[in-house]
Amino acid sequence: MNAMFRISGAGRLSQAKTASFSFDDKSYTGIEGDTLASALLANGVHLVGRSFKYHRPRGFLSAGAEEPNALVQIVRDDARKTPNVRATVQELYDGLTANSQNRWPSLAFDVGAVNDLASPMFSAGFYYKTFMWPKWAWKDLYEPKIRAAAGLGVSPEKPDPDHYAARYAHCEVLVLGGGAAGIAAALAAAETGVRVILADEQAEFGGSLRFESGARIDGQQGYAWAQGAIAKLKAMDNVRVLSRTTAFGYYAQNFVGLVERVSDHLKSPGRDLARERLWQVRANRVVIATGAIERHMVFANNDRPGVMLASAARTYLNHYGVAVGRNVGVYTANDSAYAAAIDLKKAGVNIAAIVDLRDNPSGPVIDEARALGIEINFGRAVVSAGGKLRVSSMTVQPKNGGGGRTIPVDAILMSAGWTPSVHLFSQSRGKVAFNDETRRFVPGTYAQDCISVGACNGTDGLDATVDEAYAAGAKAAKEAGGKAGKSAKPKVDAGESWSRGMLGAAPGAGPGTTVKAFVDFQNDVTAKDIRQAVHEGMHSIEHVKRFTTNGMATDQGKTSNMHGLAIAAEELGKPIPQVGLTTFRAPYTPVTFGSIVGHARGALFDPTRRTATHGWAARQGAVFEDVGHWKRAWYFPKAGEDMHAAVNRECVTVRKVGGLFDASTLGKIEVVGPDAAKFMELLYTNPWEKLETGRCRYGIMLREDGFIYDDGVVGRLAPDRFHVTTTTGGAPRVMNHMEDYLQTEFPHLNVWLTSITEQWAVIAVQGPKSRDIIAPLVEGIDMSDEGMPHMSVREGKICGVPTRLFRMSFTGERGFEVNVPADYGEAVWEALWAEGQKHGATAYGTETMHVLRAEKGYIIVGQDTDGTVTPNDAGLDWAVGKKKTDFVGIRGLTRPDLVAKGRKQLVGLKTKDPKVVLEEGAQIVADPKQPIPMKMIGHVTSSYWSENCGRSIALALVAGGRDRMGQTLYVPMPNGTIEVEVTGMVFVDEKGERLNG
Amino acid sequence: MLLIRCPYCEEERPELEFRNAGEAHIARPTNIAAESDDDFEKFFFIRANPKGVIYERWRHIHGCARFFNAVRDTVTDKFVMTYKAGEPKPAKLPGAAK
Amino acid sequence: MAKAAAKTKAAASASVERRPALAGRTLSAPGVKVEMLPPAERISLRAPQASIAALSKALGVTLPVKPKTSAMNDGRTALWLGPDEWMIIDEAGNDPLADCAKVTALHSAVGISHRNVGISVAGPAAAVTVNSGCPQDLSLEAFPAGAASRTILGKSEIVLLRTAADAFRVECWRSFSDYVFTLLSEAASDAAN
Amino acid sequence: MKKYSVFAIAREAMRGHKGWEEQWTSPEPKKEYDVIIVGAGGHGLATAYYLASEHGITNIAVLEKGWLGGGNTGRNTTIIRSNYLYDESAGIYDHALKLWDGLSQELNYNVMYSARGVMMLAHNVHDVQVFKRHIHANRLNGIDNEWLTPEQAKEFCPPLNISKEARYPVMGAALQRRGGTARHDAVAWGYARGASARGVHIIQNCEVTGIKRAANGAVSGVETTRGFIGAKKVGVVAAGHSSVIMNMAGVRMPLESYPLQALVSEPIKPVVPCVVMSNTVHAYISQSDKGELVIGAGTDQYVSYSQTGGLHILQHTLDAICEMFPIFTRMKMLRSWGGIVDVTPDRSPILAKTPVKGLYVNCGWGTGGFKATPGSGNVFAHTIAKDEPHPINAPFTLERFRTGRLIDEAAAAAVAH
Repeated sequence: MNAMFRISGAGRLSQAKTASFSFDDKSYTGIEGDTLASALLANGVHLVGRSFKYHRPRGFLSAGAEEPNALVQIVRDDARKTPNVRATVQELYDGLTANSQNRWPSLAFDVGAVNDLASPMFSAGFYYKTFMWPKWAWKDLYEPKIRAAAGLGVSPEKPDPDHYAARYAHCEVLVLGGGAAGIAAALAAAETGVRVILADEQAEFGGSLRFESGARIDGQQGYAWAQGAIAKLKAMDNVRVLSRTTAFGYYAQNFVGLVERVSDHLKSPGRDLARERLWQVRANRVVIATGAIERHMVFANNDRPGVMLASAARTYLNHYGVAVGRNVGVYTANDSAYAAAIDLKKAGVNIAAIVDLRDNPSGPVIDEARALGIEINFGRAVVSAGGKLRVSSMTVQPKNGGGGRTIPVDAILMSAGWTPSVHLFSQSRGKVAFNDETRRFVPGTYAQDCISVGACNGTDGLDATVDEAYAAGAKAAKEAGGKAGKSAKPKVDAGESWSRGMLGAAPGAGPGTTVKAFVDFQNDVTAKDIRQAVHEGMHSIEHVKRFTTNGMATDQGKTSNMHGLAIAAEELGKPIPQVGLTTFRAPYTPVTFGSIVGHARGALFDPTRRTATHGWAARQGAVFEDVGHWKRAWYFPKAGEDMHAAVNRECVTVRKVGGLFDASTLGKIEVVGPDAAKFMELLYTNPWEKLETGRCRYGIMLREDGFIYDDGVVGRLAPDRFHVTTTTGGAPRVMNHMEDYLQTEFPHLNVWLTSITEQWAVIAVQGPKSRDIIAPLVEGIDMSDEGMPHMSVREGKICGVPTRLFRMSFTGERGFEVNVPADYGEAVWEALWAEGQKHGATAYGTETMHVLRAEKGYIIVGQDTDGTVTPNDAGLDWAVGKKKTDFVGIRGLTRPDLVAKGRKQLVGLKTKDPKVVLEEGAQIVADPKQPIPMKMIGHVTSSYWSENCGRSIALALVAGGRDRMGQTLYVPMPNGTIEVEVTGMVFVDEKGERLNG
Repeated sequence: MLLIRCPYCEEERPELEFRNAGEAHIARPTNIAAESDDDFEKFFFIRANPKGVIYERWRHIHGCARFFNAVRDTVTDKFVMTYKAGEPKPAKLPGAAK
Repeated sequence: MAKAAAKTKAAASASVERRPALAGRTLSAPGVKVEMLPPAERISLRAPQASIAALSKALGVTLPVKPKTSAMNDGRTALWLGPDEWMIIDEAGNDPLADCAKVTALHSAVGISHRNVGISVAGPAAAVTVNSGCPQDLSLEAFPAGAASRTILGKSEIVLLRTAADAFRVECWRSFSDYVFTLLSEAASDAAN
Repeated sequence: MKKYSVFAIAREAMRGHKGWEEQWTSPEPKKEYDVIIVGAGGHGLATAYYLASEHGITNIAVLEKGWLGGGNTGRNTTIIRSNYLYDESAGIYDHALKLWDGLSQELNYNVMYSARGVMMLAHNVHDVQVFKRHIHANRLNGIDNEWLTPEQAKEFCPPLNISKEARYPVMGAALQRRGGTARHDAVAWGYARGASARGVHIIQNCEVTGIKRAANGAVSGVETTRGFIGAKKVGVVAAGHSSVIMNMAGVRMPLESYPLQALVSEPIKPVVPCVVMSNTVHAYISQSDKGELVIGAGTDQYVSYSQTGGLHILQHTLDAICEMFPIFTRMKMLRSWGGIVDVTPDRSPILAKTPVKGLYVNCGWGTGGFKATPGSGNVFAHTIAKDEPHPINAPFTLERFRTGRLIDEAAAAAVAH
């Protein structure tokens, strides 16, 4: 079916390839290669959206990324709903489903449009001045209403089934923008042999050559030349050509973020294809060739559907073969709209009149328009557009006032001139400069190794653009190390050129008027809103912007910023540069979260680290907990057991028989070299020089400020070799801390550090039967108490593989930690498990480990300490070498507040009712009767039900705690106060006899 | 993402391989235990935090793992130079004469 | 000096089986294949300049001193990781730790055979696959065959060795292997596009 | 000052909104003031406002190198809460929260304080312990903060992913119902209007280039790009640039300044009804009244005054957002920007007298200054007016870095074990 407004013979799409689609549940037919916008226009549909504040009906302003109005929701399926898609960018595919947004019940009849009638109340910043009474009403009444009214599209409701890819790339020359300038620059750079990446946001390269019917290069029509040049570039090994790719962010040192839309234009993308691909490109040189964007005219009701940019109408005609109306008016302040009128006229569309603000312009396009018989009105203005859901007329007056007439039209094409796209240049921290003569901001001072060419540099005319771009491309390549290539500069045979125009409100919408002449369409900002902001003291453009929200919509002010600035400047009576230009921030156009995130979703959000025995534990039904990146077995419930029951059983079994625990996640560092002991002396509070080979010691590491940073058991394997363990979460930062001191403060020491966390799987075997479980599997180690006393380490074999066998205990029982090379970890565990089963041993997880160590008063750094605790606070003064003259933290420890009385000290707590288990984090007071706010003297750091003790136990940090032994303190809880007694920290086997039991 | 020249790897590498380690040329006193409270505060807490040229430490933690020093402009984030740990603070910066 | 501590030579008898992480995992995509490499012997070697000659001799491979390079001889590769740091990978079943144990010159040799795993990424799209998460320039000019570097892949540290124009060996810590392999697999599927 | 009300709007609507007066004046600087405030951000303007409204000091100049409210006030994600652990922190942030409630009426300017609740997610056992510690401490300090199960958390914020299959499943949450957001620009503008109406001079585009001291060492005024301006009391409230300004008086600070980025999405209909924060997954999010998802990122790792940051920081933030809210991958980032935050070693602010007589400093708020704006201005005004701290800000001294009496909220959140 041929759509009504498709002009046969016009455009470049093959009419044979049709695609059906629906908009607001109505079916239409378009052509492959259409955008949703061109397809709707071909069907005569202009009304596509509602504005943000006033819910005014809106159509298409543009044919590109600058579109403020035509935002729709694209629905692929239930989980693939995408809000706020610009219909002017979305490519059509067969079966596309789109819906309009921000309207109820329907686009043509939107109840919210009552806001438009009441719009005098909704002036700029009105919400700052009201909704304050009564006080409660803001939260419960006004804000919910405002929130519901705001917002455009609707968030997806299901997790996104599509995936997103990412890639880093490097090149010598990155060319941003694939119009005539970008292509010329890429050709020049590519010929030198350097790596070139050329990117453009459109599906087809050519930029404005898509609509400039008059351009001819190298003997071909401009667009055809562009396609030939792109084919040539694509064939070169050193060139990568990226279409549908938007450079959205320009970061430090020529690092540019680009998003390639890979499959949004496809009917059935298939599972393998990413939806979008992020390119993070590091370029030696960047050529910015981003062109310019046409501005609209600011006059009353300039937002009516059918009122659009002249270049957009030209694109729809010359590229898509679509006429935007049958009887079209033109309103302009420069030459470029004439070309649109001429093209449309030649295509058989009636041009009702051209209204030109200028008094007496002349030039070939004007002559041509006149020759085609088009009515031209100089020195006149369109002061209002008629119609509501579609423009129906334009009212024309002499620009200085006087009688007007109304001309029926079904579309108005407008052009106030062109704004160079300096966004990426500005993002690169370049400073723009205002050209007083052409009244536009152009690149001024550069901050990075980049160059702007063509329209974005304020260069007018195709010939000058190609010259400049080609030279810039060659220069950039040369600076980046390219060899001189053979020059094949494209020759421009004919081109179009226009410049100038106007900024700010057109006649009829100037100072003193109250008409709705839109500056920012999406956010409903009118010329009078901007003037009001200035009246209210907003003298900086940033204030004006924030107060009116001008330029803050999804189009980011691409068409509105300059008008807004000019109106503010006029009102302030200042030159434009003194009012300032708001800074351009990334992204250039909105980019999906998915494209930024790339692969880092789901399982790839963060690495999940698993130990060698993870599979075994999982098969046993273990429940896991997250500790840093690690998954650790938390407890091993048997059938019918909850966590409490499982932990009780595990705790009792370990003390009665024995248990196996996976301690592989603890950090491990091998410290090797003749100065290893000296280094250990400096990094830990303890003395190390005299520790014998084969013996272990519990070490404490401080930060320079004197607070506990980490702890762990250290074994001396040889005079020059220590096996250091750290906490699980602390492993990376402890390594960094040690390297920092070694490399920068103690570089004279001959010692090296190697992380061996993952070299060794560690199986803790604890309990009275631990030796009996291990011994049968061990070769070459004397396992007797004399041969291998508590806190010793031996090297030998277990199950036929090498082991570093530690005798140590974090349970207070006789205990061992079996280190074996990680790939053997699971098999050795299984062998130990088999032995353990003979005795009735259990596997236990981190929860039981926590309970057993708390029963012995062993601390966990990060739980019982929190970065504000000294060794003395933790009752660990014994581990600080009193004779040492230096270690990290020695000075911090003696600061006034760290030696003051009344510091919080770690103590034990017993609830008066042994069945009550305190909550970790609960606060402690001395006087439970005091009013709130209460004086808190400490908090519970660890608290458990101890099945072994038959009661609850707890550790706590309490002010002056060690002087309060036996005192009764109180833990006020929401449902009553709990009485506790301050005790020592050891609840089981105070004498430590079980270590050899 | 910055591009940082590692003086050990002798080339520029992406910032993701590096970790900043704070102000440079603050040496730990050799007899730190004897420092006054004021001097310890200066050593451990007080920082130049300049708007302009900063002397700072980096570690090429996911590269050669070495700590080194850098001179950078904190307004533009541009590096003036980098040099190995232990080398003295440069008396004159490249381009400073201009 | 610095005696070898962990001798990982296989036991003569009754040794339990070795279960390498992700053993046998492979993924083929157009233009690239990602697969787990068999276990290898590895050490982390640290030494000052003065010890390089003696260690090179003992190891049978000349320790490279130029950044981002490696040297290979007889199934044994020495990767420059830092100015005093090398990783030695032996794929021939010989024990570099034992070789270093004989050297009296100042050094530190620590066994890391089980700490690391090796993943092969090979095919015309190999570099693009690695570049999905590695921010380094992997062109043949910047990163030729034989180049080696510790770097980043997504959120994991890796050591990257280019074994041929279209092949890489990616080394990572054992517990990161699932993450690294999965990321490379996802990237491989996109790399030919 | 003409009162704002719906009636005033109706009146103005009849005459094209031409009768509104300037919200603040733009006077030329005088030669001398009783007090100079350096920095016209929220904290500085609030200080001036309370000096005028509570202490009767109106001969004040607030000097701003750019435009008022253009620093971190206009660049933050507007989260308000007071559920801090330590008494000192809870004291100042809850003082602020009490002032937030009623600030619109006090200023006759709708600052849109919206007590929609701030929910902080716990993802592991350690988080649970830390959050419970906060909840109990808050309760005994009279500050609301309650524990939610994962299901309750989802009920409070329906799009939240509480699947057990998530990389870091939600184990619960701490909710402060009085927490929420406010409209950042309105806070600066409301205080500016209130201060200006009381005679305070707000002087924009006036950069302080030096601090002058008299022979006795006391402050005598400031050099600016618009000439010397005398004052015997100078309060420095120049977040991001505190070190630079204080250096002018010879005072070296325990501060470092880092870039902090934030971003918003395109506007959508209401979907996130509250503020959600996660320290473990590391991101925070709310939705503005305009419909934009407002998302905070972390700081870059190096000192910088560039007001820009790296793309990888935004990547990590959005990773985290999409982990918590997998439905948001198709949402689009509309705008991203950077601010400069000055950070103290213990992550708590400094609001204090300084070793220089007549010089006062309010700085070091790090990433969390916005929420404290009214409280900070209120007690800082007291400190300047009385030349001694208010009991609420008395602990936030400069000396604490010498004595070791830190207020280390970050350390209290501790580290994984």
